[in-house]
Amino acid sequence: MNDQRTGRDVDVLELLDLRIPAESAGVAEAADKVTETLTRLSVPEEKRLVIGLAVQEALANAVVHGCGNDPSKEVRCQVKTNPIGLVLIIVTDPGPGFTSELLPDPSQQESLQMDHGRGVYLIRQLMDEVQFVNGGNEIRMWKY
Amino acid sequence: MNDQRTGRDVDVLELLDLRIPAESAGVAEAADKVTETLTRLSVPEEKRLVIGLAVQEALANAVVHGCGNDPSKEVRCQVKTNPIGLVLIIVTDPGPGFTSELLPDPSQQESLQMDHGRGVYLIRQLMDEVQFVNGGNEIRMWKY
Amino acid sequence: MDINVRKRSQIQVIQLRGPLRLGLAVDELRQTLEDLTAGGDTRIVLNLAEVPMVDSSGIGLIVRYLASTKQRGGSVKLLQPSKFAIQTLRLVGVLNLFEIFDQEDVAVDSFV
Amino acid sequence: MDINVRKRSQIQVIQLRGPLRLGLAVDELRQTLEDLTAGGDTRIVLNLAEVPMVDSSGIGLIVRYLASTKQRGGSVKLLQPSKFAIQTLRLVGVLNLFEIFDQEDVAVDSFV
Ligand SMILES: Nc1ncnc2c1ncn2[C@@H]1O[C@H](COP(=O)(O)OP(=O)(O)O)[C@@H](O)[C@H]1O
Ligand SMILES: Nc1ncnc2c1ncn2[C@@H]1O[C@H](COP(=O)(O)OP(=O)(O)O)[C@@H](O)[C@H]1O
Repeated sequence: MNDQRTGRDVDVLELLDLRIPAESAGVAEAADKVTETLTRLSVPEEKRLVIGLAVQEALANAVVHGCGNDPSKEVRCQVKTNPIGLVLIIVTDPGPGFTSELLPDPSQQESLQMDHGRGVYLIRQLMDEVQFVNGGNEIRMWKY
Repeated sequence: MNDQRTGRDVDVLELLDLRIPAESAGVAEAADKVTETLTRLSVPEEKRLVIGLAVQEALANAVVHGCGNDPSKEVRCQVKTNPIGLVLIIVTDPGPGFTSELLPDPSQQESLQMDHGRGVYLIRQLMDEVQFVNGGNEIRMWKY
Repeated sequence: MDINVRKRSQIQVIQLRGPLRLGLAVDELRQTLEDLTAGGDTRIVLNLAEVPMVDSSGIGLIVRYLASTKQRGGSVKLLQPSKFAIQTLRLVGVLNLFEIFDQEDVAVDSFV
Repeated sequence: MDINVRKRSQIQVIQLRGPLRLGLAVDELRQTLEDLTAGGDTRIVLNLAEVPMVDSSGIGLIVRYLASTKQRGGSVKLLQPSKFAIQTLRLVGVLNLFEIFDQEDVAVDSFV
């Protein structure tokens, strides 16, 4: 895993590589699997909760926006770690992508009562590093 | 009303100027008001249905994407006509707008089973001319 | 939106009355479809005879349950959609995904 | 998602159990809130004691009904949200929109 932040190449352990049908039940299931895996690795509860929610959000976006909830489409979720406990999550969908820089800031006063538009913002708050690649249909996010 | 297509300036009759709270009940109500108004003007049923659905879609987008379903926000819907029966609808929301040119085509084979993403496309199919102005938070649409 | 559900020889027939559009109408139909499919019913006839219009959120909902019921060996079939509903489905390119019927008996029997 | 609704002196207390997130959980809570508010109940206490996490669609739902109940003289108040739920609400900037309580009695009484 090439840690973009520190520039080191580090040993990688592949923890999970899931492919789920694009429906919300699959999202919840996959997010739970990620959390369980982190539990087995004795990742502390707080970090687990944070990563679990970020995965939930990323998968939800992949399923809803990337696949339009079409269960015949597939979303991929990879979880990797390295010996020093860094966790990398990659979520990929077959959709059109989007330009994450253009999203409005949901924490602005006039947006606080909106009923959506918080997912990407929340992911950025929860994780230590977030990148959108391939025009936005792949998200890579790191928790140190 | 400056008809952008033909370049003529024509006499304008303001039929409606509604401001609705950003919630789905308001959308349905306003769309029905537009249809009723067109009925009173003896607009033929098919044209009424087409315009009514386009208004429904434009208002829905304004409420959902422009206002995030926050009922304290307001959406404006204007209906104008001229002596030769052209109908112009303007829907304005206070939101961030969007780039309509970047939307994926929902009629592509691989998108047919998506559960959203058809509103703008449908409006373009239903109406004779559609413009997004002010960065996308105002839509102007004509039916000849 | 008025929603009426009847079971006829293992097929669920859902009768709608009113515009199928964003808000209560789509929410209620979503809940009905969710309840039926959660209970194992995936063979569904949707009677649209009294539905004057279907908006894009209604189309999205029907298409979504068409996909998920088909994955489980069922389907969502349309009964007596209005001319305008058919035109709308055609305009967005999904008309051909559906089987469409004029008569309830024929729609129900088509599942066997 | 387990949803339990009780009425206590004109206040609806909704008890949730399980993650509040996209899919069934959010759909069911939306339906519950829709039914309550359609029936005129706009004073709502949401017991989150057994909700380990709330995702952005859950937040969107609660915030939406906070806005619509407030417009009608009511509110949605939160009872015993977990530390992580509070952290999540804070991260997206909506924590301050809500009144938060530790005890059901106090939450219910706060409406009078
Ligand atoms: N995987 C994705 N593919 C395409 N578009 C996406 C994706 N993820 C997010 N988006 C776009 O970014 C917007 C904001 O996403 P988000 O912050 O998660 O809020 P929400 O999903 O509630 O709208 C979405 O409405 C969508 O337009
Ligand atoms: N008034 C608007 N303000 C902001 N964004 C909008 C607006 N109308 C449409 N959009 C954007 O364009 C996308 C496509 O809209 P549409 O074709 O109506 O499909 P849907 O609303 O089902 O997603 C929306 O998901 C949203 O990102």
